[in-house]
Amino acid sequence: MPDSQRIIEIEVLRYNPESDKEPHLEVYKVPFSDDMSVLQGAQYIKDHFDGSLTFRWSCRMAICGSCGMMINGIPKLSCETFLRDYFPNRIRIEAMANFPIEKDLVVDLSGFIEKLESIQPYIIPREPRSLDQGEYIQSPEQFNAYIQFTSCINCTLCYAACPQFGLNPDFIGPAAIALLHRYNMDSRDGAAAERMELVAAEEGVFNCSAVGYCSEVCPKHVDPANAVNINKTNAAKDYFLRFLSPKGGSK
Amino acid sequence: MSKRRPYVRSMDGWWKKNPFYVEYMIHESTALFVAAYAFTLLVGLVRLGQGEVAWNGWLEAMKSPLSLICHVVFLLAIMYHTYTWFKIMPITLPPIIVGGKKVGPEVITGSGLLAAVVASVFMLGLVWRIAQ
Amino acid sequence: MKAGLKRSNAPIFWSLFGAGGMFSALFGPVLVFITGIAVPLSLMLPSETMSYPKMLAFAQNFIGKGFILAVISLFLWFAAHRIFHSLHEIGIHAGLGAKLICYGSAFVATVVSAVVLLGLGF
Amino acid sequence: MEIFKADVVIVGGGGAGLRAAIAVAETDPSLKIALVSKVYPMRSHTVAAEGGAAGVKKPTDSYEYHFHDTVGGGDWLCEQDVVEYFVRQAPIELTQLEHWGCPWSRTADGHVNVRAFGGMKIERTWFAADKSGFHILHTLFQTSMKYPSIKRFDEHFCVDLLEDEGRCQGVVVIEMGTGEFSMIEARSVIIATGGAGRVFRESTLGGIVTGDGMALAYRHGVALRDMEFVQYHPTCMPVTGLLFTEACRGEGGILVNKDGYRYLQDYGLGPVSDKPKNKYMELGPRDRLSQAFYFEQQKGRTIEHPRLGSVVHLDLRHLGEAYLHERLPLIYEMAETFMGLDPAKDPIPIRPAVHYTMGGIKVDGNCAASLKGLYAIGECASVGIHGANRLGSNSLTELLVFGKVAGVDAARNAKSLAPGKSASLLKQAEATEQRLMALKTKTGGTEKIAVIRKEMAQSMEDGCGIYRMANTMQATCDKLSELRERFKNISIDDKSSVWNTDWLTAVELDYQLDVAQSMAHSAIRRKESRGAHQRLDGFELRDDVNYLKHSEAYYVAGDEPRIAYGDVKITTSQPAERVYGAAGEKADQERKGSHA
Ligand SMILES: Cc1cc2nc3c(=O)[nH]c(=O)nc-3n(C[C@H](O)[C@H](O)[C@H](O)COP(=O)(O)OP(=O)(O)OC[C@H]3O[C@@H](n4cnc5c(N)ncnc54)[C@H](O)[C@@H]3O)c2cc1C
Ligand code: SF4
Ligand code: F3S
Ligand code: FES
Repeated sequence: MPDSQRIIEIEVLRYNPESDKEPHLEVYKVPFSDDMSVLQGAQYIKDHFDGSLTFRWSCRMAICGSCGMMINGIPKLSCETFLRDYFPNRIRIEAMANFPIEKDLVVDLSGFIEKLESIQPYIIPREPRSLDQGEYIQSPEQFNAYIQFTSCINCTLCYAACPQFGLNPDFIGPAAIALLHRYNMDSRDGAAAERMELVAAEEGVFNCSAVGYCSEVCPKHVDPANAVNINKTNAAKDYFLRFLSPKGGSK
Repeated sequence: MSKRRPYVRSMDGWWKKNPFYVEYMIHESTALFVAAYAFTLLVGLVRLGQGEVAWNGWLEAMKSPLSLICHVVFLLAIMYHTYTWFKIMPITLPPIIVGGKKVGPEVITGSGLLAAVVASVFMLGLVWRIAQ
Repeated sequence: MKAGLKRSNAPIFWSLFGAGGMFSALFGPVLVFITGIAVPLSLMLPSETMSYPKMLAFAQNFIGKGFILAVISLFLWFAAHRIFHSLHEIGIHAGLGAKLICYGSAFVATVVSAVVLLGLGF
Repeated sequence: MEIFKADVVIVGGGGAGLRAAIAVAETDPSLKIALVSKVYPMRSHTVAAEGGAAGVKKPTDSYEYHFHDTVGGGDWLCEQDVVEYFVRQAPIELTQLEHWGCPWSRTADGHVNVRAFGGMKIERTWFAADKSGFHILHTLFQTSMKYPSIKRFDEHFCVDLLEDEGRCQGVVVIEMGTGEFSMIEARSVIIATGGAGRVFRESTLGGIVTGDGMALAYRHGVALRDMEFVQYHPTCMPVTGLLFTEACRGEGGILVNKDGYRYLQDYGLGPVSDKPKNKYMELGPRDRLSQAFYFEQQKGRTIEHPRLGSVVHLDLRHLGEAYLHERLPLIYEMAETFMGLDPAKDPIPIRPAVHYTMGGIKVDGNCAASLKGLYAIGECASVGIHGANRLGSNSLTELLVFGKVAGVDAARNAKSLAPGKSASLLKQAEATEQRLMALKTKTGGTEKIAVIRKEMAQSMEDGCGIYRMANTMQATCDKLSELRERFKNISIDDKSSVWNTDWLTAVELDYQLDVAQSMAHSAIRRKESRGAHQRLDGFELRDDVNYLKHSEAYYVAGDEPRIAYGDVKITTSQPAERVYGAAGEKADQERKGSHA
């Protein structure tokens, strides 16, 4: 049977804030070919069945981080998840868990963005350097200390995976802490102590109970769980140091 | 006036929704058994403080079938705790670099489990020697 | 950075949790085996392994005291922390009450153990 | 309608927009900056760039080399004074990015490393593994958070420019989350909305690359320059258009047709050698490789695939699995996940796809457009460095260099002017709101967005593809006029306010049709072959006498665009023949000989 005649059932969690009291499921029958992603499935529905179906997407190549959704209950990037892997079963897509649903598959990310802003995600130079002095020198060891934590695409799948974030939306959460850790570990940066205030705060790392699912679903192998948990140790050290040295760790 | 009405989904029963969470809850619940065992020891300690008769009573109670069954359950649960404790260990440690390469998670978990085995054998040996 | 951040006191509990978790992971199984299975059944170990004189001597020794206290107390601090969190996770927000019961019992157990161990003399 | 008052408003949160925002903030912290983007800035398509950014780095390299590579690569349609400035600023800007934390790949001694790139004589492409654009964008986005004067309007869709007293004074935006309109007043407006490649069918571009900003400026009377020059990247995934980076060929990948023959040797790129050699065969420039594909297809020597269409093979098998995993990990993964094949065992079916729009909003060397107070930067702009064909890795650097230029000048401009008359601006904004609300609420439309979009894309590919002919271009022009008519009868399913992407897609389509028209009409007027514009109907050669000129498309309401021509600024490099492979080497030697 030629590919194009295969039809998969896609069940979508729909929610229109202007007409629905709560989300409900709708099923669409979508013809698909082997190279069709779940995202393309959603696009097919939008183009052919219902133009009001709403979701975010752009790059289609797993790098812009916009197309995350729950696919059969698991947080995934829909552009790199393929319909062929679910056929002949029905596939269910829903908005990312743990976030408020704005409409259909679109969730409210404003909280996440505020968290990103709160961690001071930029180099606060240890030693200022002028442009004529050229680049900072970083040895391979210094480079390797932070590079893994730079690959986060802000897809927030880790937040959809983290029950502690679901239970406490104030938790800074895996990706933002991974980014914070990225800057702390960068030899060019000297502001780890400033960022400690946030790490050690009630919104900080101690919300994490090491569920570890965040790292499991991360499409870019950032291992945010590692960043969070390393910082528990750092925060504990800082906490006890306060009693030992007159100046203490941070405030 | 904005027509936004973000819908917040309930977290009720979240731990049932994904095998990963179910496993998490199971390994978290091993703490109950650790606590139960620690209380058993606490009772023993109190009995020890009350003198020889009381202590022998406790030793006797430890021989009851109920106690034995409980301890088999404790053993299994706490062994699972040991396994999962070291399984999670890699995410809690800063990267360990050996010979310019990052040590893999399996190696860390493996070393932890190995340490537990060594500790157990050491402890058994020690007690065995003391008992002789 | 956000204003009005409150420093979390979690490090105290978390450190006790971590120590207890590690301790119970390393020694938990073998201790259960010795005290709950091997000795009662005289399996591998003679039943007088835990006879009154032996245990008394152990509990009167500095190292022995320390070990007993560590096992009971750290195991319980570890368990208390996890159980408290699990209660929160399954949606039982008993709040202060749950906190008191969990950490309170670990605290009481620690005190009781310490008192008994002190009472046993050196 | 809500009104925000800013000093500078920037539309677009990609590499160009963010760099400009930082430049304004650093020039004068008291200026209020509004940064508008229809996606969160880190989703902008800059994120997808793989290869790297060009800037002289090695002691053996020089600004002159970079200049000549760029001007020659652009088939002499570059503004040479602008290119001169560009090559000098490039290393400074790339170093600045390093200071901001960009994790450029490094050499063992800790310095920034550079790699070779197509059409570049010497290694000068700064790269961050194979995710250069990603790292540049995230570094800029995160650094921008340092400046309190930058107020972001994330997920706000810009729908119009406001013009009063002959100068641009703000924009109208829709907050996507609520569907509500607001007006942002500013004395300088910078457009940084990226390319327009999505008017074609197969492209390497994200869904957001719809040419909005080009259409906005165009409708306000600003010329779109050199729009006929659209770059095809030769090695893309069929149907999706996803890119297999040039590095595949750099590492030794070869292109073969259905007979397993390395066909590039038939197109002036030979002779075949075992090892990859710069400017030979697979390492020839993008336009030439894409053109060779076209001829293979004409000759029936491509592989006909039932679903993928005509393809050739990118063969990496001889490199071996271990090497591929080491050097091209992303490509390996992409072939596996997206195509279900193993590049160590199977050749990869590929074909050219649209990749870059060389042309754009016409601006001068300060990035200022003809409408006072309006600036344009990045892929949506034509500042004049790419000419008729962009060299890979020049555009990421362009974002930085000209992002800064525009930011500094926009700040100066804002300070020099008094605020405009809000009332008159508001009236315009309200008119725009009414027009767009009418589009949404109107009933009885029968034309589907997806259908018009598909027909537009197909027709652009047919008429303005790799090779062009008068009759097919004419057909495309006619088709676009027809679609413009049909667009009036569009139907929008979604009538709601919150997150109405159905409606916004229609607005984008409206922009796309404008941009497509500017491309097709500029193309049909250019009766020569130059860079990415290649004709097969008697105009196969470059014609410097008549067409060493920039095309300029002007918007004519309700009609086809008017095309005019502007001069090309030539300083030191006189037009010469563009040759590669053995012929290129010979020409190089001759040039050296004549200089010696
Ligand atoms: C796959 C790929 C690989 C590439 N590799 C390289 C490379 O290796 N080297 C190189 O030099 N170049 C490369 N390029 C080209 C280069 O990446 C782009 O030219 C460049 O990133 C464009 O940046 P920009 O800031 O102009 O636009 P973009 O990054 O596309 O940003 C456009 C911004 O405008 C906003 N916007 C658009 N319309 C509206 C609207 N109506 N309202 C509000 N906001 C709007 C968007 O939200 C977005 O923030 C590559 C391109 C692609 C596609
Ligand atoms: S850490 Fe991973 S899962 Fe989380 S946002 Fe970043 S890329 Fe996504
Ligand atoms: S899932 Fe959540 S609880 Fe911690 S390890 Fe990851 S942040
Ligand atoms: S569409 Fe960009 S990550 Fe999926």
